[in-house]
Amino acid sequence: MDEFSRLTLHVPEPAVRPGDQPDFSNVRIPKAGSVPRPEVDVDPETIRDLAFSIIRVLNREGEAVGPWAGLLSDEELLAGLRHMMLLRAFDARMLMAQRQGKTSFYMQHLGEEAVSCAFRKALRKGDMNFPTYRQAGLLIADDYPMVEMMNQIFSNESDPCHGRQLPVMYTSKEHGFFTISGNLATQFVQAVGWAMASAIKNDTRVAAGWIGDGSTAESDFHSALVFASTYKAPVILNIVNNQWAISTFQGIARGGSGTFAARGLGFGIPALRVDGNDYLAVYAVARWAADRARRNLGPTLIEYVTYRVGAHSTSDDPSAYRPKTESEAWPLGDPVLRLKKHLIVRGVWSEERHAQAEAEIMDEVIQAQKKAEAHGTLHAGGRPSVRDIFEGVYAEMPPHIRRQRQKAGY
Amino acid sequence: MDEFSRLTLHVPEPAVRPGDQPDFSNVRIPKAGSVPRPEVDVDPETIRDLAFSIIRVLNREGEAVGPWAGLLSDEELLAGLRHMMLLRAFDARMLMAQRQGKTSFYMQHLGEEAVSCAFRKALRKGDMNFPTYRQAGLLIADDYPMVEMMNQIFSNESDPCHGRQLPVMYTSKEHGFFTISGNLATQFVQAVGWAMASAIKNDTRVAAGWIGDGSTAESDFHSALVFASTYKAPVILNIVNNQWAISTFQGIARGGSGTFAARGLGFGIPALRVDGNDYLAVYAVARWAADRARRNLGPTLIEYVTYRVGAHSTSDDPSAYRPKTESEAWPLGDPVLRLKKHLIVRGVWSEERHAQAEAEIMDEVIQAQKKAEAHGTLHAGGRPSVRDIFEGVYAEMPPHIRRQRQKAGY
Amino acid sequence: MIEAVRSAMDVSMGRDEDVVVFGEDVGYFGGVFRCTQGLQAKYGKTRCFDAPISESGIVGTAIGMAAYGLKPCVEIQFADYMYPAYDQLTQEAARIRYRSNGDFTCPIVVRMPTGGGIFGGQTHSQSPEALFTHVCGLKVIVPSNPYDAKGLLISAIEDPDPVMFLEPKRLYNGPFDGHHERPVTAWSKHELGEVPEGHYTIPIGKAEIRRKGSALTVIAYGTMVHVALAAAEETGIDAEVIDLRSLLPLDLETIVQSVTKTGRCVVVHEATLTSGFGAELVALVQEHCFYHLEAPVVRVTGWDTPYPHAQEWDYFPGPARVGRAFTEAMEA
Amino acid sequence: MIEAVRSAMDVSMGRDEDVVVFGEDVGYFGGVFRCTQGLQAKYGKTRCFDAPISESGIVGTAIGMAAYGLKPCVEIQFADYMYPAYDQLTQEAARIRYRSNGDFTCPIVVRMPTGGGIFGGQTHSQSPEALFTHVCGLKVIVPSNPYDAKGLLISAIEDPDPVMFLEPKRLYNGPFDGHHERPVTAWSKHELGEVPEGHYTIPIGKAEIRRKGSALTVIAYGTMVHVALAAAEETGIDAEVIDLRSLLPLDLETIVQSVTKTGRCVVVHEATLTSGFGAELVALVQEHCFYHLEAPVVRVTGWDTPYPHAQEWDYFPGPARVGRAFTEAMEA
Ligand SMILES: Cc1ncc(C[n+]2csc(CCOP(=O)(O)OP(=O)(O)O)c2C)c(N)n1
Ligand SMILES: Cc1ncc(C[n+]2csc(CCOP(=O)(O)OP(=O)(O)O)c2C)c(N)n1
Ligand SMILES: [Mg+2]
Ligand SMILES: [Mg+2]
Repeated sequence: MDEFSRLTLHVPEPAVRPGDQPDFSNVRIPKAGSVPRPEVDVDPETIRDLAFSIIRVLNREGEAVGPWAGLLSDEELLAGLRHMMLLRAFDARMLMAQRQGKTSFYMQHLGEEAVSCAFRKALRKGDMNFPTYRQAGLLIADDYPMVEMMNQIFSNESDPCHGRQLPVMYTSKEHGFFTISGNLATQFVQAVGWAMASAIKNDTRVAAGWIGDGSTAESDFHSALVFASTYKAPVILNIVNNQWAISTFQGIARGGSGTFAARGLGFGIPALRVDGNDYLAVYAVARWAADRARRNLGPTLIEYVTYRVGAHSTSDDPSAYRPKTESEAWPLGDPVLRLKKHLIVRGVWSEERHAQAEAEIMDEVIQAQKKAEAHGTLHAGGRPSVRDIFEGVYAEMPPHIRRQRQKAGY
Repeated sequence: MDEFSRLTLHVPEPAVRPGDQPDFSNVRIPKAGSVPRPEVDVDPETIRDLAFSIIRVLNREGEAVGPWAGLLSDEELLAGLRHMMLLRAFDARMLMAQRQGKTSFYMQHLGEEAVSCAFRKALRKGDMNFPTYRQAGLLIADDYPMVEMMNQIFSNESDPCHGRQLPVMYTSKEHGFFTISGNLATQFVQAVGWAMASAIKNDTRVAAGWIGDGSTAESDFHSALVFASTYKAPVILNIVNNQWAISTFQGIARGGSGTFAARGLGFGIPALRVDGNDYLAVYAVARWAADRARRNLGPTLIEYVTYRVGAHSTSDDPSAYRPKTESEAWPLGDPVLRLKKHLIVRGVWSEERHAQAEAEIMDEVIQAQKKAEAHGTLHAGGRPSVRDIFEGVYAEMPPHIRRQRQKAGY
Repeated sequence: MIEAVRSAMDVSMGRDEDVVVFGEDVGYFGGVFRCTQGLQAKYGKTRCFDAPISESGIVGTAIGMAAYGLKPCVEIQFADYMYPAYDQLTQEAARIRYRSNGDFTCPIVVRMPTGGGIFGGQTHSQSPEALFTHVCGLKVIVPSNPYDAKGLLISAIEDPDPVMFLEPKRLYNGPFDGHHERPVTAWSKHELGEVPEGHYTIPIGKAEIRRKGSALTVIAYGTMVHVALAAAEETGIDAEVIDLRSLLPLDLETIVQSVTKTGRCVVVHEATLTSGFGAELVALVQEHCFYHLEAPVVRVTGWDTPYPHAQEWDYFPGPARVGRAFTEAMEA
Repeated sequence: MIEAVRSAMDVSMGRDEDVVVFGEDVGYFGGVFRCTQGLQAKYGKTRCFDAPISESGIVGTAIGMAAYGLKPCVEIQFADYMYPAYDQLTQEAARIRYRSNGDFTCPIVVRMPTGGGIFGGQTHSQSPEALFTHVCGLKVIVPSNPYDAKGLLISAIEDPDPVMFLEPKRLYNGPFDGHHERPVTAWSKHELGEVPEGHYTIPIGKAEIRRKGSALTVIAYGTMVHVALAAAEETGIDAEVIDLRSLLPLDLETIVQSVTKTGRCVVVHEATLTSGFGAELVALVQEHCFYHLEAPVVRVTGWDTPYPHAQEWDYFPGPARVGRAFTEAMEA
């Protein structure tokens, strides 16, 4: 009698699993240079397509092409390459340090270096990022001292956070880097609040929020879009889509929508997708969004299409849930190699200089590490004091915490 | 030196405030019958326009026109009219009862009767609604006894909730009406869970979630869309846009997006806007969505464009924040009058029969009220027992609650 | 008390351009309890405005504003609706100073009407203070009268750390002692109902003794202060009534001094019993006054059930129940 | 203990088709702690699946499923991440039976790894149990060993009401007594490490005495049970150690019997002190055993600060600190 058949639950699955052949043939990659560059005061409704495409500048030949190209000088690009190489070397050393027991935990950026390194250059001094744990490039590209980062990672006596925070949870107001939270997504809406404050005070500074593909499912992602849309806050809302959230492929968070950028469409917020492994494209799109924000035109949502080449963290082993060679099949390539090629094509770089730079950079990181280790590592050498447990819960220590500190013998 | 001028915060404001002339000339109202009716298995990406239009069936002349017309028989329409009139009479009496101190609080539906009354008819027995406090039409149109509703409102000895719930917070599993929460939006994602369960069990029943325009800003709205989109849950997600959230006009929740329906676009969920004061249009769109759900095609988002004619609740006085005559200027008219006119045009109804029906219905409501009042009202007559405070916190009363009950003397 | 709260914000906004006020319905309309009435007209809509119905968004953006350097004072329409913001409050606001070692701070105030007595049922009557007192990094205030409300709210706004400011809504219109059957009295007749116009502060962390007594110490806050005073009159028991005002940090000294003197103690609150703030008070009293206690400390609280609508007055710990607890403590 | 938890879900899913399991990374991968490993392969991906990173969505959909008639058992990846779901847990799950007078119910289980000791810092170490025990309508369980974990989890899944199931993550791989400097011992060497294969239950609301003693009563749960046992051995104080297992409802009888006998009591937990569950325990002990108490009840807990990363072992209430509390209680 019932004309309807039985319901079934749809549970999205990645195309491949360990043992399968990696396959990204379903990922549509537009040609570099093919996506138009609208004016920053464009009506968002007229550029909905940008949420379903990918803005790219560097083509296969290593040339910068199309309307989003041409914003950065050779010096700036060489500096960008250096930042990405520094971040990669830094990651390599810190991963090793973690394995050696010098700290408890580490999270690397392998394959995603262009996103935060290029983005930082689109901002100005005084602007504020609300990052997640995978944007250390924001600090590196702003010349924040590596030694300080390592002090934090080692939770040593010179750790700016006095041992209180998990490794990589940096903070630097001076460098426009909000204190990282271990709780996902919370910072996305805080970025909107910071931007609203800047607008309330008739300032010229803008904010940037950061979130991972998986974390867009969290509630605070929605709050951020609601408030940004309503008050036209001068904020850049960045989604780093590195295809994975620990073991969970991006289809679980994305659901039936074509892309994460599409989430912006329901809010009248311009939404752009960009090749996250293309330093020039990241910079160009970030710059476009920063200009919009600074011209009081409101928020922009950007999805960076990239790939998490490494494990989620040192506590994770991705071979349990994805093919080991998946990263090699990733069609957008490696951000360092692509920029390197571009600079060689431009005639301002060479294999030799690259190899030499690599060695110098590694040396620089090692020197920094030596300095940091002189202040101690997690289980050896200088360490923050036990007193530090009790300090800083409030501006002034209330009596009950003082009693506890005394009970602890400090 | 700075090429950018100073930022300013944008705070949306309604077009008019008390003292101003009501003005809805900015509300685009498409002609009845002008919006096409896609197949239920349409690709959501191809019907994005439906999120920015308004599906309407009844034209100014009271005729049912266009592709969404023709689904209901005269008998069904007459029943629909009766349900709306019943709800309106019920509201009037209960408002009066509240003023007379027979209960503490009431929330009416004036102007929004078509939404819940017509929607209920698009569902089947066994389907489940997760309503807010402004969908009592779901019960009325399903012939839930008015006396029971009043018992709940009066918190009397026969109150199905035993006095525990605020007035109008009904519950009826049998009538597919989930227990109403005072906390906004929480039920929206629960509806998705219920629908997922139905799909997990290979059932044929579907769910409907309900939310107000203002409440779409809440986090649970996002969770609902994420889960519905990912698992293609057989659920209808209803947004009742009655233009106001207490004193806050819909522009604060909607922000820069053109419509609330547009929120669905970022999730790949078909999103439709419908004339919420047009019984036939509401039914047609609800039916389309219910068919989609039952054919395992997944969720649909519907925005009902309507107007809250009355105060938010008996605790509210809208003259403090909007022109008193705004409701009269509302361009979509009155749902009862529009359906009445249609039935007269069809020759199955008349002014006389309407007046007579009105009197009969009021009498019916008064009779029900007498019955309910015989069981007591909030401050007089039969009341739930003090014992009821302690029952039902858990299936079995744990020792500490028993001790407290004894302490209370029961 | 509404005027007192409004005046505190008015004074603070007038003195400090960094103070901003927002929340649901607080802009043009001035809040469902009218606590922000007139502030938008006076300070402009970028300093007092309506927010979308998103408590997490309200607190989340306030945190961002505080990181920028503003001092947001936001309203949650009812304490019962703070839960969507609980993550931002407890995991973010409360921890930003600590985790960044002071690089960033979070000077926000979150105002919320709390408590029952207005037939608001289970979603307009809650007293969630214990859910805040368990969270290090937050401060928690519950005023019991207009004078304190204003002075404490100004202190809260000026405080460098996040403050939860719970306003007992049953006290908005008068000093309610639990006798719901009697006509409402207005604040104008109460000595603490008078509120100076300008700027003044009351220190956070200091309790006040509302009634000196020698037989018994009563620890209360908010509405329950008035109920306790009524119970003292009605039982004729010479109770010393402490109005905590600030729950976190707590004025332990005043409590210990009093209980050391009286040897008996009753703790009163409207929130549910189990793991309520009363439990902490009892624990502290027995830790610090054990050898002076002549009887078990008695708790009188809301029952461990949601706040029922119809049976409101059987739920609310009114003067009769509080009085019985006094007797119990005296006779033990 | 991981295998025990997994086995409980396996047995329950095998016996009852209405039991479904989901959460972040719990499907194909089997959870970051591998507690659900193999369940998807065995029961199919509509009964065990990955969820989007949305704790409110996970709990919210679970509530809807429960209203339908299923028995969802969901995982929150760390207890520290339950806050976005706190509204759904406390205002919905806990109240659905009550507010609908049983028309709808909410038989869900929410599993979450809790506690510190793994250098997880302030966002992978929290013990939020008191935030649940203050909420009427919830049940709260903290097992201390694999045998109990399995029996209690099966009971929780079969329970008609919402149960918060906190799994001390430091116990996943062995009975940790706080001696972090010593090599890890495995459960295989512990008598309660052995877990029968099939179905069995342990009643919710019943404590267990882990060590009989006459000098002092120790009330503990989770990891702290093992720390308390170590402290008893090391101090040589003849402590009676109660493992609560269920915090809400609480086995008050066992507590009162023990304290009545010993006259001294120490309460131990890893959560922060102020308004922790220990406060409730102290309050109850002094209410029910006042005339038997020979000394103040002592609390040993985490400090009132976030859980620091580097100073983890100065924060964790280890056997030395717990032992000192024993001495304090004995010498008072
Ligand atoms: C509120 C909350 N829930 C869960 C977690 C556990 N967790 C940490 S990282 C992570 C995955 C995040 O994935 P994504 O957002 O894609 O960022 P990515 O790691 O890929 O950069 C999860 C689930 C958390 N930290 N916070
Ligand atoms: C979580 C939560 N926040 C705030 C409120 C207070 N409140 C009750 S109704 C309402 C307005 C809702 O507006 P809308 O969603 O448009 O529904 P409508 O009343 O117009 O039907 C508000 C703010 C609440 N009940 N729950
Ligand atoms: Mg990711
Ligand atoms: Mg509305």
